Amino acid sequence: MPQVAHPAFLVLGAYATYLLAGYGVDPVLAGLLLTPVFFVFGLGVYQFYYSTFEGRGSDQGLRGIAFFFGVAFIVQVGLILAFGVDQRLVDASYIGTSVEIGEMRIPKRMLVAFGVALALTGSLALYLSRTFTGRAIKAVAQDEGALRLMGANPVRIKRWAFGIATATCALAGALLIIIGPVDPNLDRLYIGRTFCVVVLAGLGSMSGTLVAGLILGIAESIVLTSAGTAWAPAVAFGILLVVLGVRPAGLFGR
Amino acid sequence: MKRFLLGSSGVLALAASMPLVFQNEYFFFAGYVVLQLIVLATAWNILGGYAGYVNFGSGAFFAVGAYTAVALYKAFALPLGLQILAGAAAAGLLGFGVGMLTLRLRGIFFSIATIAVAIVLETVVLNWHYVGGAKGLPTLRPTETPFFASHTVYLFFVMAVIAVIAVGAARYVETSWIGRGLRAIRDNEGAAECSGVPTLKLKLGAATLSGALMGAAGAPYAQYLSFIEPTSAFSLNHAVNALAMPIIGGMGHWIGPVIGAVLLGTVQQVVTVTISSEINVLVVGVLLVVFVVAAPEGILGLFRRFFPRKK
Amino acid sequence: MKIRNLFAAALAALSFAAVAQQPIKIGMSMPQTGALGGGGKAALLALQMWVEDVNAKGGLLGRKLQFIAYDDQTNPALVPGIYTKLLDVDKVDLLIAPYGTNVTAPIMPLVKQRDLLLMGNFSFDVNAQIKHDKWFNNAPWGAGALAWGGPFLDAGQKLGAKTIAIMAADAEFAQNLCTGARAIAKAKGLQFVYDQNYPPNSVDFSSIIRAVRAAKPDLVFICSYPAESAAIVRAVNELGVGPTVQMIGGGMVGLQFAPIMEALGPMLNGFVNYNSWVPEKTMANPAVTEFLKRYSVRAKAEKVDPLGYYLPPFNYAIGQMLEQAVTATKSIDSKVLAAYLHKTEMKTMVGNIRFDTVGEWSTPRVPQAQFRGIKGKDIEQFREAGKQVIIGPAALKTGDIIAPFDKARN
Amino acid sequence: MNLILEIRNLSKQFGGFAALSGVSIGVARGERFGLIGPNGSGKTTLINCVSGVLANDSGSIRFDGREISKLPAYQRTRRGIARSFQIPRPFASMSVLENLLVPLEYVSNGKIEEAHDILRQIGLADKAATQSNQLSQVELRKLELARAMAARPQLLISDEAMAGLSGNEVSEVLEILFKLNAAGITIIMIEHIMQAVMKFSQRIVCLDAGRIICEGTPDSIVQDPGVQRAYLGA
Repeated sequence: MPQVAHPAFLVLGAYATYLLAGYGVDPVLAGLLLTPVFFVFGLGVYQFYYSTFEGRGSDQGLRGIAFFFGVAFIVQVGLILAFGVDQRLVDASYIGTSVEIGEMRIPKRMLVAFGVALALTGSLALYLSRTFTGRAIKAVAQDEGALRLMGANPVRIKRWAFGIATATCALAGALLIIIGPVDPNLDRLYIGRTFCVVVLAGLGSMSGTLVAGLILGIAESIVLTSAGTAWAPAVAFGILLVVLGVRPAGLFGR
Repeated sequence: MKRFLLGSSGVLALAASMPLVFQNEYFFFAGYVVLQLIVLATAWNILGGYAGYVNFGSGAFFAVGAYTAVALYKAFALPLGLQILAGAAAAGLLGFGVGMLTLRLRGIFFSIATIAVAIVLETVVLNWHYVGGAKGLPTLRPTETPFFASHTVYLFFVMAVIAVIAVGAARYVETSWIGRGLRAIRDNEGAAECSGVPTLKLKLGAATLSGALMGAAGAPYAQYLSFIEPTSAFSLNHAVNALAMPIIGGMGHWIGPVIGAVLLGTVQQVVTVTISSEINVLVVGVLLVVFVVAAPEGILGLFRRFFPRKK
Repeated sequence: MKIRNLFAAALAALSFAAVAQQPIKIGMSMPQTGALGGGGKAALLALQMWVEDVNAKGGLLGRKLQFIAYDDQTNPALVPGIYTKLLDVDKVDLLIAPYGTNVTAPIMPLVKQRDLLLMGNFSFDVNAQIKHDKWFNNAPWGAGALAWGGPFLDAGQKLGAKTIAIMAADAEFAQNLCTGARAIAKAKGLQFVYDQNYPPNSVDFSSIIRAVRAAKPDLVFICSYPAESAAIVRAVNELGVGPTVQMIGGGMVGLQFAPIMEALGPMLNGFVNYNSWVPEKTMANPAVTEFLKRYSVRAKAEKVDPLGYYLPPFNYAIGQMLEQAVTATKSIDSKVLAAYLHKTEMKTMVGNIRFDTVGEWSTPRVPQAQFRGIKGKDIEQFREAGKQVIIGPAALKTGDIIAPFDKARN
Repeated sequence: MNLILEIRNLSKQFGGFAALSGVSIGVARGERFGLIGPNGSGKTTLINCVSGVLANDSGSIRFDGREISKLPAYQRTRRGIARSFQIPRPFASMSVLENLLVPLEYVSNGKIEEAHDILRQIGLADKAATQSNQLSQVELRKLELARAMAARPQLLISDEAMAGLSGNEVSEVLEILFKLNAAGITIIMIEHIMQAVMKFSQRIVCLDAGRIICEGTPDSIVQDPGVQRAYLGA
């Protein structure tokens, strides 16, 4: 499915967290509280997408992409209209302080974000491999027909998957705003990072995603600290282009 | 063909006579943008509408045209005509490269790759200090423009010429043997290849032409704004406009992108003046989604539905 | 026949009256959102106050002032369009530049081409190359970076600094300032141990601060825009820059804005940064004090920068200069006004100003001040003297620098 | 024997999976040739290699006496190899007639009358103006064949053109293929419907796991124990 609006939902999640944090809610808690809302929102978006494109079977390639592109764009401009182009940030006890280990100082916000992200990825991986629905989600990507034979409705599975993916955006958005300030134009960078990680990992591989994320993160910070700070934005997209060109199946794909 | 030639020379004559009617510079300032959008939308449609490869990186082609022109102007003080040709050539080359991507990438992966190309190039320009890098570069317009009331009017006319060329090229592609081949590629690339369509050649050709036209649209940009800066040259808005206008106008026919661009471009200009520039971008996004959902064949499709042609 | 004559005369009289009553239109774009939006809104309020003040006195040359300001979102690409529209659609008589260097640079070619007067607004060196003779900047730093970076580096030299790290935003203002600072540092024989541009709108500075720390510099000179300045101060607090650093700061835009000062609070302690006006005894004067009192009442109501030290007095000064020039020449013609501005000393509440050939202050005045003793996040504490101690230039100095940086933090 | 298609030692791997290993086949001019084998045995891979949709890893493919294994698919089509697809791939935005105009324009430079002729032969004449995504399953199969015909092939590869059709429809399509063969076109038929392929083919090759397990006349193939094992999984 051509979901290019995902990074926009991520930024939306960050802003929603910002709103809740304004009432004194802890950002991580806010992210968790938002997941059901985003889940339902995701279900709705998919339902709409399904009934207008997939269901009708009308030329979904081009128009499907255009649809999600448009949605991403509306989210972005909507955020600009609602919040302005200024950067927003949240406050919490673990933001702005750090843990000292000898010469090294590690900001606590990074530790929190790292921990939550790890837990989220882990539970998603468990969910996908251990539950029936989880396995069905993995199967639907490969063979819709077979799934139908197993007695599962591919549309419902996809809708569910879309809901979960969108719900993840809420929590990920919360992490995003914990790590640093966000502005509405951020999603463009994250389109690159998201797809870079996914493509690097090979579609559908959870463990690959983790490794690919690490690779990208390390590559970006090497570029930031070494010679060409100004080249950092190109790292994700550069890797993406190279991988797409050389090994479209991803480093860990078959 | 005759009718088209007649029509396009009419359009050019009209553009040339505009200064007699309109005294206000701002009209040309705004009109230029609409013409530029026609070129972008038409160019996008050649690859996106006909061949079905959705390019999200229109901004990159536009900016490559613009920056090629600026660099050559700064280095050799090339006249605008040559700048446009060079900009078109450079962006055409980029188009060829992007066309090579279609060898391996289809659908969403191709689209994402075009975004990647745009961002990588933007970073290159950000670090290219000769043309101002991230801070941008002010460019002085020539103080005198023979035959034209002002430089803005001159640029308006130049863009009108580019627009006519772009639409002419798109029309040729569409109505000639190339058009049917591209449509076959869009519908089913494998079947097209097995029906004797040299898909790679056609895709490369379409991508190159599309890129070159976008580059031509971008080449006068620095002179138009008397300033160039990467963020706006590579702006996502170019990509959204280039994609939204053909979809809203109708992708199947060369007039579709023109309708879309004129309509949306005018609305945008009016909204920018009267309300705000944010709303005007929002208008494009919303219309894009509405049309994709409710009228997949665009305005042309609606028109045909209500006034079916008699056979 | 007679009737027609009468009619024509009436029409002429009418139109004459119309001209006489037509307001003088003053147009500008101002960043009200985006990187410079915070400062822009404060500056805009000061200009609006000036327009109201003048209109309350009956206007200029018997005509009321009409003020037209658009938001340019700190986006340079929007600015040429806005000024073209101001000139061709709104038909304004006088132009003021938007606050900021990157949004001013794009309109310099336009005003030069149309040969119009443009009152500059806290931009830096934008006229250095174009050399438009109708440009007059209200900013106190003069041409080049000598007055700006000088006091910082002088103080550093006195502390015995040998090495310097430079980090700069990849944007017009920061690059110009940095180039100047580099030249001064080189002349002083400082060794560059880190020198990097970072991409505009960066949000995470941890990697960069780590790299700076690893380079063990004596001085850290930073040229940054507001959001980045705040992020850098935060990153420095989290990660530390190491014990070698004597002074850090220099050219950080944003640390003069009340909302950012409020948000950072004690994290600011020890930073040395440029300013335009701080409430120290060497700078205070009754006119500014009176203006700031009026301003802060309005600012609170409109939820903009409540202190208003940095931009508002100087924006009001733009108005005062226009007022003086228009009243003296009885004209709103660009040529006449520019000639007057060049040859006359302008009397404003931020001091008397003479302009040099490129339209900058011929006698610059940039205080470098060190944040000290800031406790908690109460904005009112910044109104006291002694919170931003001026360490240079000598004429304005109100205290000696505390170094190294780690010591100044406590 | 005059061979129109000569495949030697053809191999194709997908990652570590050998889809074809050392397949050699010769097809005579004018022959009706059957290709059978269980699912995943490599039939479709084989014809994808022949038609140029896939590139083979090693081995040679000679068509009409010339090596074609390095040529792109469209050039093979221009030399006279046409195929239909297992799952019909119409040019959905075009009418049935326009579908035929693509190969007519790009391969044979034929006139529009030729397209009408083909449609008449194949029994789609009344659907010429219909948009091709409005067609029924059997009409889509016919369109696949018609479009292949418009390339004026010497060799026609029919990839499961009858899957999912009713008995009557199967005979209808078979009849068309017989007619084409009578007009001098060599035909390779890939089919799961045994009656059809047995009735149609003069000679049959059976693939299993990327290798030829037997070759012969329809009668001998049915008797072959290897074929029986492959199909019955015993």
